[in-house]
Amino acid sequence: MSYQHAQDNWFAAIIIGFIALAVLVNIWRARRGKELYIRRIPGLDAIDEAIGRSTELGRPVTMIPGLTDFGVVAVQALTIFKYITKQIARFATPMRLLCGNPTVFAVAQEAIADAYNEAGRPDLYDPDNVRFLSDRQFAFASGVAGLIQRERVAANFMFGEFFAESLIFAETGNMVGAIQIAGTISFTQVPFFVAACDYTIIGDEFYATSAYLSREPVLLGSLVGQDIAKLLFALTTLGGVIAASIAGTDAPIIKLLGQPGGWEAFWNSVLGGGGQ
Amino acid sequence: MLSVDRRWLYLILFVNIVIFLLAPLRMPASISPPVQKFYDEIEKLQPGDLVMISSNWSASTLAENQPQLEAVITHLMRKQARFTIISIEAQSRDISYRLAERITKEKGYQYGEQWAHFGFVPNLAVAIKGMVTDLPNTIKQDVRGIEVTKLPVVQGVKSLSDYKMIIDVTPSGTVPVWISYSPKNVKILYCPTSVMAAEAYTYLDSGQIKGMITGAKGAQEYEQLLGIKGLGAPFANTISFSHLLIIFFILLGNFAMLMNRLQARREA
Amino acid sequence: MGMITNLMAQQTIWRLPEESRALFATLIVAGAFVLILGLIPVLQTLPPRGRRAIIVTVTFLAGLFFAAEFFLPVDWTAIFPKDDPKRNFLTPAIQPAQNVLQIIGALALGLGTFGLVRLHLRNAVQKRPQWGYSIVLLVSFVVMATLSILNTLAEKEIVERGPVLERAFSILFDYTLVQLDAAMFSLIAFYIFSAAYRAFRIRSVEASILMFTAMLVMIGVVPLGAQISPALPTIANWVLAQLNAPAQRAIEFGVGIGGLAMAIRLWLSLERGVT
Amino acid sequence: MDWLQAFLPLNLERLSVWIGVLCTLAIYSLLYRENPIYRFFEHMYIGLAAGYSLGPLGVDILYRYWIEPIWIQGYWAWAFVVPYGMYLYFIFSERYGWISRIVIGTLIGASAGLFFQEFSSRYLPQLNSTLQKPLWVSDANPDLTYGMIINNILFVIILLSVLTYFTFSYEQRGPVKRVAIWGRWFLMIGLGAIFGNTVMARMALLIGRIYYLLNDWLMIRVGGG
Repeated sequence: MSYQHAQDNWFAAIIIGFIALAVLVNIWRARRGKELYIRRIPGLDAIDEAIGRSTELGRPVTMIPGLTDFGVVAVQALTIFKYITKQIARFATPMRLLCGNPTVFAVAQEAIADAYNEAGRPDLYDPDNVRFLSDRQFAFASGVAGLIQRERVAANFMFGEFFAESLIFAETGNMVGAIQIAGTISFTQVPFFVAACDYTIIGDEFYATSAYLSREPVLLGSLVGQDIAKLLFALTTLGGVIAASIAGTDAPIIKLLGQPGGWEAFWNSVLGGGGQ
Repeated sequence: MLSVDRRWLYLILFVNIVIFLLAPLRMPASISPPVQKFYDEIEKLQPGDLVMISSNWSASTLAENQPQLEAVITHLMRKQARFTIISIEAQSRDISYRLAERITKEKGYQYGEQWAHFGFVPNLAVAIKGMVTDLPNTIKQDVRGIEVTKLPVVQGVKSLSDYKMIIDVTPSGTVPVWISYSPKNVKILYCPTSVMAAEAYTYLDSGQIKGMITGAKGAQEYEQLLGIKGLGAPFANTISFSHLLIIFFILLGNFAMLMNRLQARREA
Repeated sequence: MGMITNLMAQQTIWRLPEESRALFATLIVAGAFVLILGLIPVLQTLPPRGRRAIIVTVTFLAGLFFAAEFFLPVDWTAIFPKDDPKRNFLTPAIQPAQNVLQIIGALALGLGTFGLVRLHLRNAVQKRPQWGYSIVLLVSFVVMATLSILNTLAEKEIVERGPVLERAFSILFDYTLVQLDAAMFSLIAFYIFSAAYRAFRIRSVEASILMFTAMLVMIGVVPLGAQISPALPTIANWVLAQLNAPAQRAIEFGVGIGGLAMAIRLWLSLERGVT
Repeated sequence: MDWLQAFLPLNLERLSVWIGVLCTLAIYSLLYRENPIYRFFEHMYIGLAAGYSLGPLGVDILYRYWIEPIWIQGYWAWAFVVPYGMYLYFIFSERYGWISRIVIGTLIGASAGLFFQEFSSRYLPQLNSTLQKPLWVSDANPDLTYGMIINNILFVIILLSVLTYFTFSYEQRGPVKRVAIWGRWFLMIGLGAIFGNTVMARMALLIGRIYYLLNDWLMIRVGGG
């Protein structure tokens, strides 16, 4: 049950094309100056409060982009951290960005240097504050836990993809009384963040975060497109279950909607086996 | 009670586990259908039938996989079946080899004659494909450095399809690999950890897996079927009681919170 | 794949001659270094806009390759009957492209390790507070790196695996590193207890729902639950399969769509993110 | 004192147990508080892990994908990959730093391009399996029971309400808001279930460790047997 190519079921290309269109059209509209709305995400309003407390106490802020390989998720995490770092730079609050993947580390160096530049404080950038600890899951966890306790961090931001180590970070942060905001796409780790952090950003709120923080038209427009895509998924689900109730779960139309190989099955049934 | 130092909680949990590990307490378990199926499949084996055990766990998941492996080997020896073990990395090789050596010695099972350990293969999919076409050349030598062709236990065995059964004892996603690449005539039995079990029910339904022992709980049931005293029962009991402890403390915390609230209301 | 490698093997232009191949290879690699690194002064003359254009183009092309390979039709047998209907003309290049990414990953590991070692070297040299621990880190790094690299080379039969190497590697890896992994992993059991104790309170509707489901499942999945009532495991499994699964799937959908939108923005350099 | 003789680390096997126990106890000491012993082991741990990675993830990859193809098989075109990747190393330079972004751009572009396949493989089969949930009994699906129907209806309701909660670009009001709140409650059920289910696996880990301490180190038989 996996796709090697779009041809395994052209439905994949159609739905991706549709989502891409929805996203791009709305980005275009937003760029042309259409006012766009974004609903409140409470956890994100707390970021400033957390930074403020760190500044007051003079204790560092930690940022952890998870243990993921470099990819879309890691880039989004770093985009969020870049925004936070820009805020931090204004108050000269100390920060530590702790990486568990060397490629993420390399990109993080660039992003953080950029953030200080854009905030007009390149003097505050210290490459040693962006650290690669280990790509070994629990060696990384032990390093983070040790650092959080030793430096008694006042704010801890965790954004990205997390695995079992999530609770080690969150509980250690809780122990030293840090304000903790976590955002993850890993559903299985959300309950632990909910239990141990002050605020948790769940699921694709993670992808909405940068739009929420920066209010950049491109990102807000993209969000509208994403909502349209979700509507499409919801309608497909509704239409699909009704079709499955009438025609049976093995009906070709059901196979067409997402199953690899479903395209041919569908056209064969429609064209009586004459289709390609 | 509300602001109890968490270190007390840690100590209580630790002591709780030590006590229930040492206590000679054996609660009866109800046998679940996948475990019964597992047992029945092994019961069908004839003396001398050949079984491949894939053992891929190491220190972390000891509490779930060790009782499984012990119970399975005990049962195989009781049926006088021959078996070979294979791993995908060095630690699980060492741990399974040591364990099998200990259990077989107790029952007088001969290494090389009735069982052997093939060491570890770095790439499971490639290794299975190789074993299907030419087993001796894929494995080459066993864990003791003896050439496979000189091992009486697999004398004349050319391919994995000469085996009767594959038993996968694992904390990771190796079973789909065995299902995809092993010969269709060889039955697959599965011993996953509790987290991995949920994903395996589809294979069980479709018959791609003939039976399943889930975590320490499943091992406890299996030990009961075999009528032996293994580690499954104490481990499963200890898990039960640590869950009970956590629930007790959650209730306690809520009780304390309600008491505080009542008091605050009275004072107001 | 076999056909492609055969084809590549025939095209001698892509392969160095067998005779004194090592010498040619060394020369070519040296040349490549000179060429690629020599490009830097040229690149440096570019104005900021030109630099940005290069980055945007490279990003787009890298994305285009993988996207095109996925979207282009694979079945060309109508036009070229001898073609393999499971791949298009870009498919054979996927594995090499993945290897390139792997190589860059390995180089990034070098960069990360360099950063780590540099930080602790500075700590040690400047005798910053706690510099003793930095020495511990550096010593264990150097010893383990040596053993690990030797071990890797021994696997490739480039160096001999002596008993000393085997013993030392096994002590540091199997007896120490793996044990540390297991210890750190099991720490979560303590943390899960304290987190549950602290967080599971009847404070709000949401917190109460969270608490009750967690307790129900906790008791339902252990043997004790079945002893209390045979219905408990059934209910726990029903909650996991029927109530948890759709919520999880809805989140997955959102995450997938969010990721897709992000991928499109990154590919087309539409957002000023990290680059 | 046979027991003591067997207990002490007098041979390699016992020594290995003692090292393992020492590591375990040092890590557990973090539960009390951060302390010099933990700190020592933490730094050793990171050093060992960093050193270890260089073998399989550094040398092995470079050898397999770069050295072997060029020097042994003679595919000279690979020669350019490492110098190009080395652009990454300019990251710490203020003047040439931007050069590293070319490589980063390659990586970002590649991960974006790869996402199309990931999206299709990971999410579309899930979408499809959601559709195979008929909402009423009919001749088309003869094997269906009423229990399954109820489960299916629940499944669709939960899925749609949680999906509603995760929309951002408009103000959630009236019935939509109510559905979204329900969605959040369903979400909490899912999260609670995952929490409860994970506890077992984590307890098993700890039990494994304590068994190691009792059985392998102190040589006490577990289970009273």
